[in-house]
Amino acid sequence: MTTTADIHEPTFLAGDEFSIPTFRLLKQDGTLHEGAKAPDLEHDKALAIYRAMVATRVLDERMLAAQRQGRLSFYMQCTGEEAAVIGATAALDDADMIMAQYREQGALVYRGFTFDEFMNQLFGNELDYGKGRQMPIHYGSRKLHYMTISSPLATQIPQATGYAYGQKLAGDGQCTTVFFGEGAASEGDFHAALNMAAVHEVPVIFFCRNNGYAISTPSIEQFAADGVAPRAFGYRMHVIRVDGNDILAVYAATREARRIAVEHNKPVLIEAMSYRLAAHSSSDDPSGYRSKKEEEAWREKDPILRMQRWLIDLGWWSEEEEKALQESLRREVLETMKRAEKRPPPPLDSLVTDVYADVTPELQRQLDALKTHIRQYPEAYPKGARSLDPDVRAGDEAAKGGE
Amino acid sequence: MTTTADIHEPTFLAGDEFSIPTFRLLKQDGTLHEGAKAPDLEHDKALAIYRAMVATRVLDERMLAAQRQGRLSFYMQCTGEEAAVIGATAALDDADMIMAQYREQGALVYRGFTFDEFMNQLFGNELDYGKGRQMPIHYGSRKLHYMTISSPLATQIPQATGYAYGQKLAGDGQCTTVFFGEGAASEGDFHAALNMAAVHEVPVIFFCRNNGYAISTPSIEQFAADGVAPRAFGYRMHVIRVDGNDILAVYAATREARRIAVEHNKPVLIEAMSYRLAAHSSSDDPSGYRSKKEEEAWREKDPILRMQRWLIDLGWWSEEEEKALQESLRREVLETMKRAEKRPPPPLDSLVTDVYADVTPELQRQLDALKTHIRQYPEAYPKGARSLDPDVRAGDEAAKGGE
Amino acid sequence: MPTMNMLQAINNALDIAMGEDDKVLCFGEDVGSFGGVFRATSHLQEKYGRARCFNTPLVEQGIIGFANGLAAQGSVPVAEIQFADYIFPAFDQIVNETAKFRYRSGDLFNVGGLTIRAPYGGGIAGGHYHSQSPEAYFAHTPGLKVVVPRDPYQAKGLLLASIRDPDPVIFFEPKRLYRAAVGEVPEEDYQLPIGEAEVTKEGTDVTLVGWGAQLEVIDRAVELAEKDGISCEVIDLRTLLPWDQDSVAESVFKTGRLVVTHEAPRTGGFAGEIAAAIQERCFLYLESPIARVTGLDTPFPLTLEKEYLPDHLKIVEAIRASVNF
Amino acid sequence: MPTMNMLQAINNALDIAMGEDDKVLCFGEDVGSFGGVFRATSHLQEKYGRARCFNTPLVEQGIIGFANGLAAQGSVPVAEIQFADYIFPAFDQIVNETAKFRYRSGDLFNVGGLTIRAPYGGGIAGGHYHSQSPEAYFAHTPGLKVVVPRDPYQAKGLLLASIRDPDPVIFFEPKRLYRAAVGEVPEEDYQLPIGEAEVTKEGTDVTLVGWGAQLEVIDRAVELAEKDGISCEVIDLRTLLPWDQDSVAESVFKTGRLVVTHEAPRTGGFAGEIAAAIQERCFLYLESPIARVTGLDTPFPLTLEKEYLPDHLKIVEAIRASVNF
Ligand SMILES: Cc1ncc(C[n+]2csc(CCOP(=O)(O)OP(=O)(O)O)c2C)c(N)n1
Ligand SMILES: Cc1ncc(C[n+]2csc(CCOP(=O)(O)OP(=O)(O)O)c2C)c(N)n1
Ligand SMILES: [Mg+2]
Ligand SMILES: [Mg+2]
Repeated sequence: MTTTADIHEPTFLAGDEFSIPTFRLLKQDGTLHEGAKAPDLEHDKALAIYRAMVATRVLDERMLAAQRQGRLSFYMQCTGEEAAVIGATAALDDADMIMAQYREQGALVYRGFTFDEFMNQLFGNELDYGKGRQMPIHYGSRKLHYMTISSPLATQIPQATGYAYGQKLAGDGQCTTVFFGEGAASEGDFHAALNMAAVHEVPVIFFCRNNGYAISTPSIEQFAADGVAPRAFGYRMHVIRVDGNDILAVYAATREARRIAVEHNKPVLIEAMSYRLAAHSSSDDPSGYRSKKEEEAWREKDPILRMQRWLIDLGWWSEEEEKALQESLRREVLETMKRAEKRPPPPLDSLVTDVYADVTPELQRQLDALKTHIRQYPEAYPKGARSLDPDVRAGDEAAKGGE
Repeated sequence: MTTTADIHEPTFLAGDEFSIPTFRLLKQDGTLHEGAKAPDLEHDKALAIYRAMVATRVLDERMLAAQRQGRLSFYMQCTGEEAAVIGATAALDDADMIMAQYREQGALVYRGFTFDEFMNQLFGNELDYGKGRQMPIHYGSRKLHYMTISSPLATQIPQATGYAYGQKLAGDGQCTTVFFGEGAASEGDFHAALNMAAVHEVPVIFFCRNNGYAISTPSIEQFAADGVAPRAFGYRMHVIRVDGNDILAVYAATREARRIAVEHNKPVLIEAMSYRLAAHSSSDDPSGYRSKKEEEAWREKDPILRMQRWLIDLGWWSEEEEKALQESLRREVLETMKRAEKRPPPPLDSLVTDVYADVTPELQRQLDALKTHIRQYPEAYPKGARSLDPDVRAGDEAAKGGE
Repeated sequence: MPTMNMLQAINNALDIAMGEDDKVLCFGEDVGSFGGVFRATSHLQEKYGRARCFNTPLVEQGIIGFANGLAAQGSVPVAEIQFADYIFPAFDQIVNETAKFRYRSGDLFNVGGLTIRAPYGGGIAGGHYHSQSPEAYFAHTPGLKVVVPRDPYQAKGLLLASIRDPDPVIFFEPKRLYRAAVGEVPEEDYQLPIGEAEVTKEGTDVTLVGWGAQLEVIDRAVELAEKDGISCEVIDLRTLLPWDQDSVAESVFKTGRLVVTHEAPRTGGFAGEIAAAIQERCFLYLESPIARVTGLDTPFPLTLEKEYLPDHLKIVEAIRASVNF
Repeated sequence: MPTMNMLQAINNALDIAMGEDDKVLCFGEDVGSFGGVFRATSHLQEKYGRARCFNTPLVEQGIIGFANGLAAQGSVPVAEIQFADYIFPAFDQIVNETAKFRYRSGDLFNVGGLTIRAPYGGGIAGGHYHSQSPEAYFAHTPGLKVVVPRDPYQAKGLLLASIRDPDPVIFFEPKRLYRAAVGEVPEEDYQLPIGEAEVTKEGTDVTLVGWGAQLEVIDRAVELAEKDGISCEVIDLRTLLPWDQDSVAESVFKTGRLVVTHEAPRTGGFAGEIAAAIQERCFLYLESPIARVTGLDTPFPLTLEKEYLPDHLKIVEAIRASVNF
């Protein structure tokens, strides 16, 4: 405890005494703020980031359209927050663990998750790593160090603290970055995670995407404070607030946060100020709770356009390249979607595997009874029945081999 | 959001930039700090506070001794924290709700809970308001606006936010004060409670007793920050840190906190710095985790002695009065204890009442079956059997009438 | 009589309760001006003001902690948990606090005014975090009441009764019926009894017991079974805690056979309790083992949801097996 | 063979596990230098350092969240919850996360290394917040394993098996046996099987099933029953999820009678599951209703604890009723 000063008047503080500034480098026109210095970001990396941002945007647009056409049951867009998510990811080591909330597909795109991999999850087909068990957008990749998404909010935050503690013990120089919304930060798990990370000196980056809303709830009804950042003081944790639409600032802040985390085994909180340009999800219609005018004002701050202007100014990018990229991405999305849609569902056995490392006797009994039942009514359970039909199975195997 | 300033360097803050001072008025020798002004505290009220502090101390000493003699199964002392608890209570309106953790019996003493009432709970006899269902020290009093204690930590904190919200709607000018330890403040419920109180502008005082330990865990392993107070900044809540062994400072701070809460419908956090002079509970032996030297250093800061000196200096108290008070309190404790010990346990029916407003059919069946069983083996269930015996019941009634 | 879907019936019940008693409050995530993600609280903020119908921060343990305190103070909170799958952060507040509040204080304090509403159950392609049926956890918790309506009429009458019940109630709303179930619902105030099952169809050969959306599934199964000449008695439990043992036992005395169904996993599900209690009370009357038609002992799946669910075909097979035992 | 009480056996198991595998960590409230409020983790910090055995802040949801993350990373956390009564703030992390981690990721990630230890059960004058038996909540949660030892020998062998089991295990320690149960425990490393019940006594007239501290109570009841000439078979379930149906069914095929006992409230307790499953499998063999001897459907009381508990007298009466049905 560093309590030294005494006072003899009952003076109350509320922390408004100082406000937390926002770190910004890039202006919307693509030039730097006065006095700002761009971080070291070489040509190839800058373009990899930019391409990932555009690819995420295109994927989101196409998949929302697919959802609207009834081809997909559900979708969630990263739209508006690509710089926050991808800028942060690019500042990490590729082997660092990422634990995301659900709106961070950009991180996967940046790390090389293919459109095929996305589509397999979105359509829950037999190639989905998650075996068709979770709703669309619950991606995961072991090889890309991206923890499978879980719908309950904030549960991943203390898990990140634990994961990073394990990394510290392993001494492999890796850290964990956990993404979450300003809404999720209200959960008790947030408090637990940050406090434990500070006490146990854990190399974890808490990356809060403050996009102004938790579904319909504006952040003004989420907390009375100036955002999430001041909470760091309660844990004695390093904190920075950053313009989440500013790719350079996000990248620079996260790189420095990672340095603090890994070199000093200290957790860091980053609050990225941004805006969810799209609906909360394909089930949501934001016109019920916010104005078009507000949305428009934020659309003017588009993070992709901002980076594009910077790249064009540098001579690293052109209108033609943009057009070509967009077209090829759109085509690729449509092609992979068609492939994935046609793939059969996971086999019936996947209903009971992975509950435990081995199927228990009771689960085996339940599966056997289910198979008997489905054999009796195959038309009623087309998905389950197909994997009981040896001809279909053989056909599937052949089809797989052919690709 | 009040984020206005921009920065162009990735500068991290951690809140150490400013530390939270401690509000103190009274020195250990009973004189005021230089520049300090005692709050208005008229003679009678000062003595009521002092008497409650001494009564709490005496009750605790005697009941711990009784526990050691095997007369009581369990006990917890307030020792060392009497000024924090009673100073705060005295600054409230008597009709304000108090939700305590478990170490705040001083608040009850101050409000007039009698030794008989304490003893009935401690011995879980038929007069215990809680009907002998909870462990010793789980007091409650509806007439004194003191919520019945619950063992799970921190659950009362969001409940206090809710209770106070109800008071605000009722518009009766009352508020709620919730006590909790610095350990309990690590629970998720703490975060929920403070955030909701700030957002919904609730007249609640969060009173944290930072006594340095949560059982064996020192506060340095509880949080990395400078105590609990800086967390208020994360919610934009008024906060003050106060010397918890300084009755005048606690009183003045809480009075002002109550004013802010009730006049402005704003929650306030108070962190009272103190020390748990006794063991955590009668089941605990602190020699396993802290030094006698540390304990001694805090014993020198005894809050009762400090107030006593102040009163004596004022001419409001004397050694003789002290002696007489101590003696009469000890006698009273012993007498009431003897009475309570002898009282019979609550009746068998109390096993199933109050689970619901009315006993359900299934509970009635279970009770009936139990009665049949106990009639078969009365010696095996002396407590249950006695209330099935009509003679005993009649005797009890007569005995009650005689008091 | 007007026609309402289940959401409208619930909204109507909340409106009546708030209109009649100033102490009734509705809150939860997105419950305020937006009216909840399913719109069960639509227009209540407009009508009764922000103080009585409002958004909370996103923290279920806080919502229920806050609601417990409010109820203890004498208010009548109706707290919404956005999906039953997200009730677990509040489990401590419910199981250790709500359920024990009155008992532990010897009735000095109680939270009887509290009602917790939560959409629950599967059939909407929601995967394991938008489909769970956690009723058995709460039905093992003395001090709580657990209520599940099967249609709009029941929803309104049971919700009004729950809000006014002197004990805390967890009110699970079968979300796949929210818009799918439509029926006549009186405009006026009415209550249906808590703790009483309802025999929705009389029969002689076998008793079927279920709650919520399973009643519809049972009805489809019964239609098939009756074509085979099997006479089915159907019981909607409506309240799971305290449950109406007498009604079920009486029916089984008559039919000698019992099939219980729920979506939750089999092991430890509430059908086990019913089977255990009924085999004890009706032992000499039972002509075949009590059958359970339930979800599998797995998390709730997505792609193979149809295969997982205890549908009418599985139920009719259980009926046949029971009758042909 | 050395003699140990249950705490010593548990401490010894943790010591062996940590000594053998660097990835094993022990943590929880007061678990560090103090060794836990019951001293189950005594000397582990001294021996293995603060990085592997440590105090956590006072936040159960954080402890299990942290443990889930650690286990996903490949460590082998043994997290202590100070009392099972305080496991509920972590319920969401356990039920929605621990239990579903492997399934939801298609086995990309798992938290199989996790073991959660918690003292549980009554008989220590602990009232309703130091006496609960919450096993049924977890036994209704696919993905978890739930293990309860009955004596020091079992505690050591089952805990070592739990720590090394590829699935997450909730390990409930009957705290009233911590010092009361003393027995021979081998010094060396050994494991007892998870998922297998043990017939601790053979008999022919009636089967008794229990777990944890109830085994001792059952033994006392059996002594009385055998004086009446009733031959009892006793089964310690040991693992509640997945539970060993075959062993219980086999016994009931032989005896035709079953009495199940636990301290938890009756309604929704795990005895219900056992009764439901066994009446289904052994229907034609049952000579009397399956009986449950359990706690009452109330919060755990204090002064009248003796009256509440399913003691040997209540069990022997149930045995007699079963045999004389
Ligand atoms: C524990 C829990 N409670 C509620 C929900 C339902 N829910 C899903 S997303 C969401 C809003 C999240 O807002 P925020 O954290 O700000 O993230 P954003 O959607 O803005 O990216 C809610 C309430 C949930 N998934 N989990
Ligand atoms: C939810 C919960 N977890 C754990 C416990 C066990 N426990 C009782 S008191 C205590 C320490 C509390 O410390 P603190 O809040 O600082 O209060 P103090 O005892 O110092 O007054 C613990 C861990 C509990 N009662 N409830
Ligand atoms: Mg948001
Ligand atoms: Mg403390």
